[in-house]
Amino acid sequence: SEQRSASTIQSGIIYCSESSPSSFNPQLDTSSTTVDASAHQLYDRLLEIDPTSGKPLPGLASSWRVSRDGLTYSFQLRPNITFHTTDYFTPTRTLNVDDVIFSFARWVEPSHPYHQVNGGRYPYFDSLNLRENITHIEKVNHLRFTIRLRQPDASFITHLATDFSVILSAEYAQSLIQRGEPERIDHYPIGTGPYKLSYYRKNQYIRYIPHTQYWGELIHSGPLIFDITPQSSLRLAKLMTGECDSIAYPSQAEINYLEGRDDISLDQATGMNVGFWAFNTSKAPFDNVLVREALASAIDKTTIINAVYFDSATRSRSLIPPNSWAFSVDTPETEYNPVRARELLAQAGYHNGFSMSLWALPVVRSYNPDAIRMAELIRGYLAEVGITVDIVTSEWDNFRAGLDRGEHDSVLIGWSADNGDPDNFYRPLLSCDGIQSGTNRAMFCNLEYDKIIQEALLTTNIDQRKALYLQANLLIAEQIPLIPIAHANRYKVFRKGLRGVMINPYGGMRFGEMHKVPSVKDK
Amino acid sequence: MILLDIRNLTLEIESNGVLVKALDKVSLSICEKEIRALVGESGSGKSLIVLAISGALPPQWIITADRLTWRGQNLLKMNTSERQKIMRRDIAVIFQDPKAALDPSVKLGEQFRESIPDELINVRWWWQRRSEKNQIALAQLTRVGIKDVKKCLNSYVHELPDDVCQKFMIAMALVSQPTLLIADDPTRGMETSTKRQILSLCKSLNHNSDLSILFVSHDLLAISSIAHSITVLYSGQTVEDGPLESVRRKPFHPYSKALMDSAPSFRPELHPKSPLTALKGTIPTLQHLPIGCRLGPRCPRAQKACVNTPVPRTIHKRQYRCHFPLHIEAEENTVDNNEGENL
Amino acid sequence: MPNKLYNDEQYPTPWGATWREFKQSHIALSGLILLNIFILLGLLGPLLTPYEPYAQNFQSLLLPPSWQNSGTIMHVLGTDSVGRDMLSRILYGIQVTFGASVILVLGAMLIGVTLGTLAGMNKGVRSSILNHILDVLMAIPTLLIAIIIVAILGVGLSNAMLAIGLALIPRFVHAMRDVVRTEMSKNYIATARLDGASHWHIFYYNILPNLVEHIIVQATLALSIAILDISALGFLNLGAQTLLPELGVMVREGLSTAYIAPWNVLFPGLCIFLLVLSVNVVGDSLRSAIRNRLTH
Amino acid sequence: MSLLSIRNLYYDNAPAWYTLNKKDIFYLGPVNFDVHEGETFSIIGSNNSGKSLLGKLITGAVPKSAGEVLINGEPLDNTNRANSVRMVFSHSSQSLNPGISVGRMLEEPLLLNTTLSPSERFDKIRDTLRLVGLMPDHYYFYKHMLSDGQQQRVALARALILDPKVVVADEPFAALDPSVRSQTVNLLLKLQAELGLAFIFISHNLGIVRHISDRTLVMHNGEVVENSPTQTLFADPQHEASKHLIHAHLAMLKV
Amino acid sequence: MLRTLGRYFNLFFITLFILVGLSFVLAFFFPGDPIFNLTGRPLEQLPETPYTQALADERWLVAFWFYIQSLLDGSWGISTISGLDLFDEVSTLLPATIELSAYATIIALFVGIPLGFWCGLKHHRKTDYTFMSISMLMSSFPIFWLSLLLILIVSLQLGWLPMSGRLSLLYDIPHYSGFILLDIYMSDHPYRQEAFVDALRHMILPTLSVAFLATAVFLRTTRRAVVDVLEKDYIAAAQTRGIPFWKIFLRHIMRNALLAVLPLLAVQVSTLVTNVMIVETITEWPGLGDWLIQAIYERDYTAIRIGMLVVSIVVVLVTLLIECLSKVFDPTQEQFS
Ligand SMILES: Nc1ncnc2c1ncn2[C@@H]1O[C@H](COP(=O)(O)OP(=O)(O)OP(=O)(O)O)[C@@H](O)[C@H]1O
Ligand SMILES: Nc1ncnc2c1ncn2[C@@H]1O[C@H](COP(=O)(O)OP(=O)(O)OP(=O)(O)O)[C@@H](O)[C@H]1O
Ligand SMILES: [Mg+2]
Ligand SMILES: [Mg+2]
Repeated sequence: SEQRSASTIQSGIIYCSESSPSSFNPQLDTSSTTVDASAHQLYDRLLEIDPTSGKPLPGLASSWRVSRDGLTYSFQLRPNITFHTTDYFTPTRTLNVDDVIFSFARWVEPSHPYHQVNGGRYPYFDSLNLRENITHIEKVNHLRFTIRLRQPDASFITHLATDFSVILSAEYAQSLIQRGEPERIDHYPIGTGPYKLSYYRKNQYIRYIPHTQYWGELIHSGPLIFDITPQSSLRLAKLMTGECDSIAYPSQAEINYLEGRDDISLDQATGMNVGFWAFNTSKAPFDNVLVREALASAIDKTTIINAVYFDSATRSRSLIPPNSWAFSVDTPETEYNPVRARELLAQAGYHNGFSMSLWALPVVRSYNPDAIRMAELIRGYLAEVGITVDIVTSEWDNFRAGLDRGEHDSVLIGWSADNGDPDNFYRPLLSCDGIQSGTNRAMFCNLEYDKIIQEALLTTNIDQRKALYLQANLLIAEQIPLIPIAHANRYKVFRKGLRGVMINPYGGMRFGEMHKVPSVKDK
Repeated sequence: MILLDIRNLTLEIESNGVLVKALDKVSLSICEKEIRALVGESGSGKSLIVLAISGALPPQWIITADRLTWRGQNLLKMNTSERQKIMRRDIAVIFQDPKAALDPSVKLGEQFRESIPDELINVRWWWQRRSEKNQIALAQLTRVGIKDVKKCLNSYVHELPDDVCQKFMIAMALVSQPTLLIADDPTRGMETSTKRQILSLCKSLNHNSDLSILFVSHDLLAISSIAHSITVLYSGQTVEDGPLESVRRKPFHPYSKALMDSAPSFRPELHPKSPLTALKGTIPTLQHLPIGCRLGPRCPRAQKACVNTPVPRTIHKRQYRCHFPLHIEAEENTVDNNEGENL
Repeated sequence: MPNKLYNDEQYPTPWGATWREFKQSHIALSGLILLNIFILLGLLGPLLTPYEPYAQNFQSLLLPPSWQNSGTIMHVLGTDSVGRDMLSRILYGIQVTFGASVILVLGAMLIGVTLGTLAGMNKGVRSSILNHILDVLMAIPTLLIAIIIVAILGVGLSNAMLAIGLALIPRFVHAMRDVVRTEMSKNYIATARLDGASHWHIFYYNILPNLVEHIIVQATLALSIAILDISALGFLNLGAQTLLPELGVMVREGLSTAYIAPWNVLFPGLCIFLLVLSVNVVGDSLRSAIRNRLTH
Repeated sequence: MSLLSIRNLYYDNAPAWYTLNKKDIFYLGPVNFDVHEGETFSIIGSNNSGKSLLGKLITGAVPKSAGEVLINGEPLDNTNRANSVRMVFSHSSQSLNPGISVGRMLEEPLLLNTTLSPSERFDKIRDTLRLVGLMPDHYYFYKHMLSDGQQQRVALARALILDPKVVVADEPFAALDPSVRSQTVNLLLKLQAELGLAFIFISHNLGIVRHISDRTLVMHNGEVVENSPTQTLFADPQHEASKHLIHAHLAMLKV
Repeated sequence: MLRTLGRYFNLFFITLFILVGLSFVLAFFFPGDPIFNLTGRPLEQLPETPYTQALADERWLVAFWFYIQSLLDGSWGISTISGLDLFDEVSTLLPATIELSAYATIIALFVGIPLGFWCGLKHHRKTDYTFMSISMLMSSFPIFWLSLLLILIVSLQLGWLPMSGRLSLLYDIPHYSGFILLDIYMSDHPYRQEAFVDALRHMILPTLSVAFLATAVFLRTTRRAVVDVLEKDYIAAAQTRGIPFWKIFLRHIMRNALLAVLPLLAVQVSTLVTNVMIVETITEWPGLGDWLIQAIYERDYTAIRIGMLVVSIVVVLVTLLIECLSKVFDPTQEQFS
């Protein structure tokens, strides 16, 4: 029995994540923390994306069909899919169309009783303006339904497969309404995913236990634990001592170090992300293109990338990484040229420079492992052209609130793609709608730009779309609302005993496929 | 028979990196049934002698002696337990500052019981011991004249006035029925009547129970009323030693003379308010001991020879250490007295 | 002639006696020398540093100390993750950490000694209430006070200093109150009072000379606490902020590269350790010197 | 006319109703006596009879509960106290401040009670040091450099420096050994003869009391039980308590 | 003695009152709406109770009265960030902190004090000097650096011990008392034994870091006290009475030295708690310290208010307890100063 007990307890997986999720519903929050903690663990989507080819695969929907005009999508659900049974909810029925309709209606219909629950903001959908495009969702029978769009959207299917389009339980929502506690829906989640929530202590850990009636394949039988460890160095240390099986966001500086260890595996791929320096174009003097260009030519991106990413990133020319189909090498870049920077500043009327605030992301994100260090480097460069920089960094929630209020002069932040579509970069980051949804940190609103990216959505012709995105790139290079810096590689770092780890360039962690083989060394 | 015999006891203390002789060849002996007084100025080393005898000196001090024996047994060569045995049964010590010599955190009764040797109580069972010991304590304390004995036994040191503590210490010292009592200034600050009571107690114990006493004091009056013999100490050196009466009448050493003269009670002929005889100056500090005879710089009879330490000389059971003693018309005393006085 | 006894001898003042005792111990002297070195470095640090503490050298990131294979003599103690010279930062760090500690201890001392003296010199209800409140305050951990102050005023070195100062004041008060109280019961104070001396005069003329040593001993104790606390708050990100080269902050910053570049954690920490050690040694030796002086 | 008169002096330390910490209660008084110029007035009595307390009451170190202390017929208060009645405390290890030099110690009463210039003060201090048999050099000495006898002299110098009329000395010789004690006694006698000082002398040493004092007061349990010329007292004590003390003293002498 | 106890009892309540008052007042000093800082919710979302009524009407004295009541019945408000009930939070976290401090203190007491006695008895010998130097070095360590070094060496380099947490998260031990060893013992978890060993292994590093410094301090204070006692006349006097040394040691030396050490230990409580809080953040020990520091990072003012109140009450309680004990046991200190 010794043997048995040891192996069962050791088969639990501990993942060291970087911070506490704000809720367990990815509809509400695009931050990777929330997504990692919920999207693939607790929930399923109608469709999934093949991580290698980027093509949609069946999920909860076993099949689907698009009408010829590209306006009607019909789906067939898998039968007998069970929801989680937990201490706080026992489902009486399996998944049906009501659940899907509820999950969509929550963010589509502003009058829905759940729409305002827990904030009423659905950043992913809001930034894409998807709500406007869906006219209605129609139940055909309890496993079949159709969605009608207002105008064709080439990326719609991919949106349904993103981490955010999760399917919640309508029955649970109903019972919560009856108990008068609708806000619990996002904190005590019920889904159909491979794991169900067992316990969550903010800032400490999340414990999931396997959903034994999971419809898919469930290899792993032990608990899954998210050990919330904000300090990157501590996560690394825990990985080395074996207290974590896998960690989130290894600091880039540590990657080299990890490569030398034989008990740790390291997988890497270019990430679908971009780290950038955005200027608040709604504020003087950053509303002046000359100033922005001066700032762009004042910094040496190469050095910065070396210092912050340690060769584990690709220098970026535009918003999208080279592994996207929309990438084009023709995009021009501003060169490092401090002399020109001074001239430009002089032209703009700032002979003696000025002082500005530089907000540095306080947390580690895949696109920027150490924004503070980056900020310090930038401060060094800007000092040389006579600009005084005040680095601002505060706790993440405050930080974001400040950004939302537009208090920053400039900010070091970035974006991780939620799906493979280039629109997922261009629209949230720089469109006028993005200002509202809090993803456009440059506060950039350019009608021409919006027109270009809108046009790119209306066609499904790849070449046509690519040309349009190049046009957008040129516009960005000219206006410089932000300076794209790097596309960081995505790493999966895990102890050798962990199997089934896959890098999903588009989204969060998936533990459903992982399992653990206790190695000799671990014992 | 000689109980305690000290010959040439020297004690070296390290002071600011140099060794100084706090006691320099001190000799002293106490016979059975003898009450010996040890007098000397403050700082002359009386308490150090007491400590040396009782073995309570700090370990880093260097103690050497030709002889330091108790009934012929060498105290310096003994190991701790043997010495402890002697201290427990034969020698009792009263320290100078009674309050400091009592543990502040233990009730006096307990401390008293603790110092009653087990041999003294003959009860069958151990649980009877406590009450037996209490009986003994009550009796002893009453004997030294403590009024509220029960309260005293139940108090802590800080709750009692000085004089009660002093009496308590005396009672505690006497309880082990010692052969020798060493009392360091037991009557300091006591009112005359109490002092007298204590002295007569000592005297009667000396008479009836053959208690020998080493009585260390400044109080010449008390000494003269009790002691048989006297040792005079000056700055770590014994200057004179002998039977009390004869020393008092005819001190050989100039210092002894000054000492005897300083007590107005001894000199009924002295007119009230007339000046008392006194030596000039003060006792040197340990760091500035003069070489040779340590009285030298203050001595009215000092001469060149005094830079050599005088050897002890014995006449009629009396010993002195002086190159130019008083009252001795010795032929070797070649120096004119007048010259000495002018110095 | 007899009164000339002392004239050829130089008798030390109470201070001199303390110093004489103090310098007998080699450990004490080495502690003092080390402390003096730190004081010198704190004062002259900026003149000695080979680089600006903020100067980033992008060509040499995370250089190991010079004695390691890949280190260079240009950066004796190596560089940190943005290429700042470790040695320069530590020299500045001494100035910041040590300087801030000294300033805050001086401030706390001034207030604490004043209050303590008042408490010690006044008997009765007033002082006993003051005493109890202060005793309770003393029991509240520094970190807690710092947290409250940070919550109210925000982070920053000066707020951390304020917090630690607040936590230190009761210590001074406590110590001074006890000393002053024993002093006040001495006969010579009664004599002075009979001469018509005012409270202030008694304090200044009679008590203060006996207090100075206690104050210094307390100050060394407080100084080591202050250094530890300032750096701890810096480390916890509740005190000095990232950009200030404060030693605790440097340890925190080094932490992110602790496994690749351990010297980034080791050296600032070692520096705090030595700083505290030297203060402790000096304080402790001073205490035993005073004690020995009194017994000799 | 008497120099110092004590009239119906009372003391009690019965605690107020609100103090929780009840101390032992001690009553003293009534005390009445007069001290004349050039006179030595001794106070004797058993332990805890209140001698030291009386001394403190006279000098004002402890506030009295009732009664009057008159100096030359005027009540003693803060304005005239320092110049007329001075106290030498008994326990010598606490009577000098270890932290300041002898000079500063002696300067303090001058600073507080006179308007002398610094150089005048210095002269005065030097003279007083000489008066008590010390050297001017002792100005720079600290307490720990002085022997017991010298310390006692400094304490005396401090008492004398303001040219007082009365000095209250509480067991000034208790810590001194015989030969130094003689020196100090001689000094006191000399000063009294030269300056016409009145001494109030508290002691257990009846030998000295008998030798130096003109009148003696016997205290018992806080009360004055006898007050008569010294010789009369020693020849024929009246009260039980005085008999007790004096007979004990004489008995020791007889042996 | 009863009087001393009574006085301390009173003192404790007065202190408690002051601290509660302070925590109430703090809500006004903290940024933001005082009502929000007190309850964790904006006024509109609060249920209608006399307390909220008083708050709404800004009758602060009345509100303070209700505030005390609410503290007493455990409705301490909710955390502004996590929305969790503060009473529940504190009652799960406090035991962890107490556990860590208690074990560290016990180690320090059982190592520091006997060693202190030993050094004191052997003072001015070689062993004494060695221990004194070592303890001087030990007591100069900044706690956070020490803790980091231990982790770097023991956990990372040598891999002997886990570096963080209280128990491997794989063990799902239900929460009864909050004291992990007790909880494991009480649970019917199938891997109870392994969990127990695991908990012990987790405990070693943080406990040692805290105990390291405390031991050094205890050693030094004890040694000092012993040396002081040894120099006292009454020890020499007892020796000359021929009492065997072990009796003197037990009855006189130990007693007086401990009495002298006890009040000094009271002063150490707050240092100990500070150290525990720092170690908690470094080793992720899920205690109040870690939580409070997290709260300050997140500006969770309700949590700070309650955390500060709880920690200071615990510390003051312990300090007063020790002081009271030392007053009760030390006859010379019977007066209330
Ligand atoms: N612990 C000590 N360290 C250094 N010197 C000491 C110590 N104890 C005593 N002495 C010195 O030894 C000398 C003799 O002191 P001792 O106490 O024996 O004098 P005493 O004759 O007993 O005086 P008293 O009559 O005042 O009691 C003094 O000069 C004193 O300074
Ligand atoms: N402020 C005070 N100063 C001195 N004694 C006080 C004071 N208040 C109360 N007393 C009490 O007065 C009583 C008499 O003490 P005092 O010192 O005067 O006696 P004494 O006659 O000098 O005794 P001794 O001969 O032992 O010196 C003591 O019980 C003491 O507690
Ligand atoms: Mg002595
Ligand atoms: Mg008295």
